[in-house]
Amino acid sequence: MQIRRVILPLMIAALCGCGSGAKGPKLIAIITPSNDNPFFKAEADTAAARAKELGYQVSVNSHDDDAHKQDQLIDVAIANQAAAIILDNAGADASVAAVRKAKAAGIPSFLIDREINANGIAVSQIVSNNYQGATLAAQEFVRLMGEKGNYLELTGRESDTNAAIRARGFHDVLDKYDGLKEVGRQSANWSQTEAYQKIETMIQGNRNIKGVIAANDTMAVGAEAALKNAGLDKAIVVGFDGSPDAIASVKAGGIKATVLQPAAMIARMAVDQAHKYLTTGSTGAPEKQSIDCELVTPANADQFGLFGRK
Amino acid sequence: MSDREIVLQARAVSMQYPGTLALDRVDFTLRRGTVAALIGENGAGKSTLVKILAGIVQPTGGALLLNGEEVALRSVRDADARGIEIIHQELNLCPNLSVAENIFLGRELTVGGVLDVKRQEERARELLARLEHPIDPATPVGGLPLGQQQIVEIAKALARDVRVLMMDEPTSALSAAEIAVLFRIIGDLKARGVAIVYISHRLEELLGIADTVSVLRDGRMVAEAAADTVDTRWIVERMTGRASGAPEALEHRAPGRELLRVEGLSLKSESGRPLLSDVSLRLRAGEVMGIYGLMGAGRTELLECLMGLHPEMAGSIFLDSKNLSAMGTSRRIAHGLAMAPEDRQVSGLVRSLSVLANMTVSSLDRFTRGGWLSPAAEEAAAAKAANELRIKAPGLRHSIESLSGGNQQKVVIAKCLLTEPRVLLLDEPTRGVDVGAKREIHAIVRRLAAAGMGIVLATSELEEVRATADRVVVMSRGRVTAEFAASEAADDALALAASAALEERPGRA
Amino acid sequence: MMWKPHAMAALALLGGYGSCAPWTVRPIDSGDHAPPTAAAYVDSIWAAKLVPAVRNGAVDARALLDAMAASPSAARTRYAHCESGDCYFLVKGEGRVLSVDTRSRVGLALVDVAPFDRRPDVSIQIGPVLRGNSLRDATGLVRFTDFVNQLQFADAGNEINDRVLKTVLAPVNAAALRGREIAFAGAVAAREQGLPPLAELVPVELMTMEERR
Amino acid sequence: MSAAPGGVRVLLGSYLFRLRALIVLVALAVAFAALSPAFLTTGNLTILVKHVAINAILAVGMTFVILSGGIDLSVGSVAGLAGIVAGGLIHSGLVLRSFGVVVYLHTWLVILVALAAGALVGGVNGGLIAALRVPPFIATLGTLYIARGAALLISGGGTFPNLTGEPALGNTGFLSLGSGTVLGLPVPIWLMLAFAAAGVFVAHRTPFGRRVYAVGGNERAAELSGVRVPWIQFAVYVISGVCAATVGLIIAAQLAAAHPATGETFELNAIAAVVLGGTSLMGGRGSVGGTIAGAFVIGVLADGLILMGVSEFWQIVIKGLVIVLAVVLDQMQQRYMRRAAAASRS
Repeated sequence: MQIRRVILPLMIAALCGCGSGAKGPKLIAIITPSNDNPFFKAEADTAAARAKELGYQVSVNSHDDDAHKQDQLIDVAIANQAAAIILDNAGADASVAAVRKAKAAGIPSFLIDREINANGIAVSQIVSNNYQGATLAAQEFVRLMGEKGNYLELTGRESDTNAAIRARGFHDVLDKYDGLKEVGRQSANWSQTEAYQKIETMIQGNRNIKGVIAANDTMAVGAEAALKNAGLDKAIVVGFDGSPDAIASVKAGGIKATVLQPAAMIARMAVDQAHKYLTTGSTGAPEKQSIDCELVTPANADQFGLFGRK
Repeated sequence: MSDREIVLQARAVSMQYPGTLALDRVDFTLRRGTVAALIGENGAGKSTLVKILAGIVQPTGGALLLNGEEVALRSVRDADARGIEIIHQELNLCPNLSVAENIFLGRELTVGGVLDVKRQEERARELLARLEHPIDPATPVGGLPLGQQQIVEIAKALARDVRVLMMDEPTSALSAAEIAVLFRIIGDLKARGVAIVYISHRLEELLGIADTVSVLRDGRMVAEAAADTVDTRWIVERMTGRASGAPEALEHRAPGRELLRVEGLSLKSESGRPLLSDVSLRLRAGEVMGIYGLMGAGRTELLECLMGLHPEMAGSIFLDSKNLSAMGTSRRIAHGLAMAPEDRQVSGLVRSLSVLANMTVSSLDRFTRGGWLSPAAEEAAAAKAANELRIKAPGLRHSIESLSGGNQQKVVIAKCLLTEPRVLLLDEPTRGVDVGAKREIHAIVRRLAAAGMGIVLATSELEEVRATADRVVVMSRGRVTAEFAASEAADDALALAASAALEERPGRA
Repeated sequence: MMWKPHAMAALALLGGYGSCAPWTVRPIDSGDHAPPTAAAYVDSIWAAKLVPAVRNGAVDARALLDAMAASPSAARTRYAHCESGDCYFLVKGEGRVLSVDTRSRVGLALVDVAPFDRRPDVSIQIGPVLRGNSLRDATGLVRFTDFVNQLQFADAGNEINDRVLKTVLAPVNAAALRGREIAFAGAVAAREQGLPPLAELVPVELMTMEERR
Repeated sequence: MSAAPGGVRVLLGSYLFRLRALIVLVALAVAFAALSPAFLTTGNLTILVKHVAINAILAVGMTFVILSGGIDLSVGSVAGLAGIVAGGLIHSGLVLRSFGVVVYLHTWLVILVALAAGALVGGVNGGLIAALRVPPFIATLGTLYIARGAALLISGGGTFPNLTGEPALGNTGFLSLGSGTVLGLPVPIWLMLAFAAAGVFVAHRTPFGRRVYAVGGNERAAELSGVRVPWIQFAVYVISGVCAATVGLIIAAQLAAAHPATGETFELNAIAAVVLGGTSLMGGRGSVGGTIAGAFVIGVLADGLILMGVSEFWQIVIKGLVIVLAVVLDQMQQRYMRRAAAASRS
């Protein structure tokens, strides 16, 4: 009985309400994985600021790496008649359908940071080259380790594409050095606390650890703290992302290196390309664009700010 | 008596609930060192009045005077601070805490902010000794028998500096011996100037202890008198508003064929204590078998075994010579057994459901047509049952909680009857039920037996046995100690059999 | 696993039932939609396109070094190939190997290009580990946008580096290069990171002058 | 039997309380319609209902569990697992290595197997709770992890992409479960309507439904009344498992890909919808209709706030406030009903 009472008014409303969306400035919908992670926050903030600068209305939402929630956010963007979608997506395969849906609704998508496993659906895919970044981090790690010794690896959440890519990048480099021995490998789900605990546990079985390579800075910071508490001050920790606290740690001699993903630049590029596409009908760039990461070491750490060169 | 100083007084107190006037300008006076009995049928307003006096609810009209001064009791703590205590009908104890912890709950004895466990236990031991129940203060309350829990509840009230004590049916869970102790305590408290409000359905008991009697009916105070000037008949007439008739004489019929046979039933508690030992019974069609026994005699356990709630029991149960012993409860019901349990709230009713749903929950299959419930069939059957049992309800679709205790009990019986049982098991069917409803329930029992049903009625009230049973089986400590035809059962013989083997017991019940 | 004829026949029979059975049975790995491997891809471009592109597009090392000495940014503008922000030079030349550094598994040959001043001008990666994707990215032949994702793109780069190790560096006795004169061609990242100015070149061609003759 | 005048007021009062989710819903809808012109468009409303469908179907199953006095924390994981099972069967088939073959099931069989997986996890929940007396919170917390782990194991942490299927394998058509339409309405909405209707009828018009209420209201009384309590408990978790699996299938079909992390925190949304709909967490009291209204409140709130461009952090706070408010109302209702009942008894 109650269902009927719920559905009916909605139906009626649906029939009457054939009005169209807002008439004011065009809307750019920005969708990123989370708002409480500094990387994605910087990405969203930069994109939003740039879009406003160009005279757009902006909506910012996060999908929490949940492809289903992302799907719903894209639905809402469609309903809102957004002019363009800037998306850091929730999975290379799981996001294809959602981006295709936006395209079918006539809304161009500009992917940032992560790519999808399909070409020709999004207008731009400005991809942070995680693989290249991982090889860069691994090469620096190899150098710092002197090409030999025991090390531990912390990987990201198993279900995350980037976790797999970074692990691949690390190992494509590390496995070429016979002197380097991986004595432990665990997922710490991108989390600082989990990284701290996993490292604490892993070094129980093996105190002879010379270094830890972590698939993101949050875990690197956790690992660094665990090693320090265990008296392994000299251990080498290398991270990934170039987050502000990791850079601070690099400067202070904690983490030895990280690779910075130029999130800010990518976000800005995407908005600029969206604007160009909306005004001229073309971005003037190939769909897939790979943006390389940069190595941050104590020597150059001063040159970097919030996910980009100062 | 009336010259003693007034401690607590209610003046024209009214209580308006949404839609109902529960109390209508009631005056009530309580004097120092006296016991005032508060009497009335369920729903007459006794509980509401007591709750107002104890600060649990606030009246919507009138005033309360404590020692001549007008007071507003906003909460139980408020009342507690003024020496007003209440012992509820339903026990208010934490089963996970020890006896001593329960007694001092909310006003713990401390040394520098830390619990003084030792002193609490000493004080608790003193109090329990005074109550003639030397229970170890360190035992968890949950492990105690109901009667002893009641004693703990009383000790809890005494641990406070009590000036006014309200007791709502304090004896319903107690054995005769325990009641005697309680009455001595009440005498002791009186002598120390404590004023007591006493609510009970057991009228003889009341007259033995009360100084004054106040009768409520339909939210109004209809009579007040000194206890020594009245008798039970006077009280019943005031309560019900009609002249009481003599109890119906039982008509005795020739019993029919054997319906239920129980052989060698034994049951042990989880700790290995025997709860039932080798119980054998036979019940014939059209017969009411009273099972009489004190608290802990094993009456409830026996009925639960019959319903299949204790699969671990030993022995056999036959209904119409079909062996039920291995069946679960639902199959036993399907074979013609039904039970109205002792505690309506805990085991008899689903409080969140309507009157109707409570009545039909045992017999839903009867009202199912092609997989769907038929509301019409359900309602017709329930209405018929309600009519037959004269259940007073605002509506079948209303919450079961809107019914009085007696009517709730009738709903439980109706639920059993809708399964069309051949044998009906009733455990204390009139506990906490007012006199009028009690009589009606007794009449229903007789009527059902007359229609050929076999009935087992377990009770701790002699009067109930007298009013209903064709045959009396007396139990004590899990054994059948005697069996009488109702006409042959003398009160003293029953009482003796019920307390048989009591003395063998280590400690107390 | 070998498929015996009768097993195939049984499968075919099952397939026949397929029309009424609610399932379809296929032998494992019958997937003909497997993506082309990186090896096959590199096979298709290595000799035919990539090596010629490097050779033909390469600037003479001496000319580039001089241009860089004059103005690094002008040299970049003139000679570099840039792909989404990263720039590479395609370089060829001749020189003398000053030293061979194999302390790291990324072995380097330090080369002095004529006129000889005994200072290294170019460092060439000689393995056994190669670093970076200079060769993949420098020509503009291998474009990210042609790949489904960065892993496949990376695979192409790794395969190209493997090809360098196998076809270019394996025939060369790297340890014995010291003091020899060599000819080289390859790709190097256009970054200003210390000496030598052209660091960590990945070669498509590396041979001693004797071999050349 | 005629109702006393007090009774009428009691009934009216309790109806107002019971319909509170609906009242809140209407208020929200009016507010959003006034604040955002895009809200009352056909497109937006269709999308909104489609979003609600996911949570509503989960919540229907959850309602039965909660009515029976339990809780099911595993639904989100079950949704993820069912999606992965279906995705794996369509994308990679059932690999029988020892026979050297891959078996591709037809679409309807894939759906059945995925639903069976949901029923299986529900059955494990029910078995633990009914037979082994594990508290529901603990039992389903355990299966929450187990089902999620199983999904990750099956998929190796990856995604099964491109679930279009191949005509030659007979496994096409799966996607229409998520993105197809019938008579202009998306399939998920039809599924929600079907589950809601079935839920309402089962809860109110079958002996089973009545017994669920009885078990949740007073397990002991239900047992003494001949209700097979363990079977009822078992059944409600199986129902919840099947509902969750259905949701997993819909999501996989919508995304055309199955991801093992699908459904994280879904259980909380479902519980919130049930509670908002006026079902007591103590069991025995509530309705499926109320739950649907509750799911709509959450959905309207979520989409409406996004549409209005409210900051995400505020969205979270507001959602929390609404849930707390719902429970406060629930407590008020209980107190009101008790008082009203006491009154009509006096």
